[in-house]
Amino acid sequence: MKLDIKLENFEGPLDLLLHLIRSNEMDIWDIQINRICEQYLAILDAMQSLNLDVAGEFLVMASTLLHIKSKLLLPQSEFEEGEEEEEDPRAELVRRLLEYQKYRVAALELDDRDLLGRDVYARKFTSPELADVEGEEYFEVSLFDLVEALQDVLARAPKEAVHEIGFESVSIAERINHILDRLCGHESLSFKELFADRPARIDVVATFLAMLELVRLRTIRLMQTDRCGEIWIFPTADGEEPVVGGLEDESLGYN
Amino acid sequence: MKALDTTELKSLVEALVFVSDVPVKVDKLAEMLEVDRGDIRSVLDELEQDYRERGIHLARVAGGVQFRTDARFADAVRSLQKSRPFRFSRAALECLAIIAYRQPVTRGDVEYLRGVDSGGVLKTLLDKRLIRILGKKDVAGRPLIYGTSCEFLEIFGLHSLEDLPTLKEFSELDLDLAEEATAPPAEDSSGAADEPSIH
Amino acid sequence: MKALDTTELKSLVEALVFVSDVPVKVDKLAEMLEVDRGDIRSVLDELEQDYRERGIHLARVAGGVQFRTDARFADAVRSLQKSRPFRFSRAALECLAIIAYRQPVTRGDVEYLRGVDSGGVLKTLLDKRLIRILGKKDVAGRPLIYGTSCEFLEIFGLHSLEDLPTLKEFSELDLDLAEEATAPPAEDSSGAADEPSIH
Repeated sequence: MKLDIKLENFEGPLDLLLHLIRSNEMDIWDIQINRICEQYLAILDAMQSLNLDVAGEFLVMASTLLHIKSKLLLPQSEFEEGEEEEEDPRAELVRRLLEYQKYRVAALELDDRDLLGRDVYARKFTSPELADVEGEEYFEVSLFDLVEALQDVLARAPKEAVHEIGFESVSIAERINHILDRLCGHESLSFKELFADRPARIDVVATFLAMLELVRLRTIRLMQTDRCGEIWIFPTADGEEPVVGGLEDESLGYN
Repeated sequence: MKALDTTELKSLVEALVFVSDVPVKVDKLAEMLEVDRGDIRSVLDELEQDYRERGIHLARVAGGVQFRTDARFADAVRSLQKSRPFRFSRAALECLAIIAYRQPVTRGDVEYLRGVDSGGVLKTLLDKRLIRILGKKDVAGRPLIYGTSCEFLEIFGLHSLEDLPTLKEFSELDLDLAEEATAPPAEDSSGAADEPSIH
Repeated sequence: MKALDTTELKSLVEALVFVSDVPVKVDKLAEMLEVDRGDIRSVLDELEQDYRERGIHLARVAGGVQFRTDARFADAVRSLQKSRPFRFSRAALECLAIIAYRQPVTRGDVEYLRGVDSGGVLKTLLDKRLIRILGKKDVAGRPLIYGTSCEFLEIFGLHSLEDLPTLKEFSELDLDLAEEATAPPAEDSSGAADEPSIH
């Protein structure tokens, strides 16, 4: 028996056992446990003498083999008559070996297929046709888009302003009127245009709330060029004059 | 969508399948184009035929269709893409085979069948999205149960799990395997030692 | 490369142009395949002819050739794109994981854990209905609190949140991987263009 077997070439003890049984040309249903056990242990010894780690599974299998060997040494007559005949101590191992072999073959069959990325290739990228899909189309803005735009502006607003909230009186109605004034005579207005270069945070919040209110009143519509792009304010297209003036804070529920 | 004649429908389906980076399902095409599934199927059959002798083919994979290059051009495609071939380790293939045929399975099932610890391999297969967690088994300890993913079907070119070849039942040792086991493992024979691999 | 007959060369060129995400130049094909430029040009002419009446065409663009869908299908192609399955970016996955495991969480919690702004990702996740707003936290600022949605469970094939693998179960798998990593070569398939990946 050659001992030039490398344990790492085997996927585990079952794989090694299959190899030993095959190379000894044994019948799987009549494994000569003595011989197999001897060879198996010799391989493990050789590995250990080379200071190579032998995985626990190999040692567990060694003890299984020894156990089977000892059971086979017991004379059958020790069993009382009438007792159900004891199963061949090798039976479970044989079942496991055949079962393992089944998946081992299935694994090779899988590997024989034309694998995507190894044998055959598909277009796993976004086609140039789709690159400009979102182009100039407008999408209805969701609340989340709005909140994101708000956050953008807040990020640019001076931080000190944060502490002033609550002390400054801000009129939502005033901001509404401001928006409508600015919108007058324009087809659209961008969200950013509503602010000075460095707006106070409180102004941003108020303007934002005003805008939401106008959306609720269906006075304006908000559109966006793309998901993260600029938000545009349009007057509603129903022909009616936007309600200008006369809005009181109280009527809107803001105080 | 206005009614399309068959030629037009075939061209349209061809364009849609071509442009998609994932396999396109018949149902999706039927729904999108407001056309009977039967009509979609018949133009797909025609397309499959049209491309049979070409450099690319219409493959039925992962419940849909996808254009794929002919396997004999793999080396050229790789050199164009400057990519290196990947390979699956035997451990990965064994785990995949067990999971594919026996799903849903637990790690314990896999390890019993293979006779070795398989936690690391399962983790890698999860990372590579070849398998997925189906949930937990309703037994003591509630172990995770695994199954194969859509990517598994895509990569292995299977239309569905039913496409897997029937498991061979053995009552004897497979002698083809005997030859292979005495030689170094098959997957190392390709030469390139530094090939990326999936263990 | 061995000599190719014209049919074979045409199929090969077809496969290479098909699989490329950028226009392929005649010179590059000629050099790669060690074939005269004239031969490449003539198979390209043939291919152009073959595809003239199809849903995709061989277009001459940017000094090279590329397959393009027929312009009359632009709308359909766009609507296919819109119905593409949601793909996770790394960031999206991280956020989703934090939310799934720590819910109910605020955006602040997510950002504290990730160390980067996560608003955009949360928005995307909300848009895709993978997470939902559970309400507002009863602390200063009344931040929104997030949790995962039914769609989240559906997409991940989970019956309930209890089916989420615990972190402990995962670290067990990781542990095995760490042990393995000391012996066999590192698992990596970075070169494989088509490896299963999360975009």
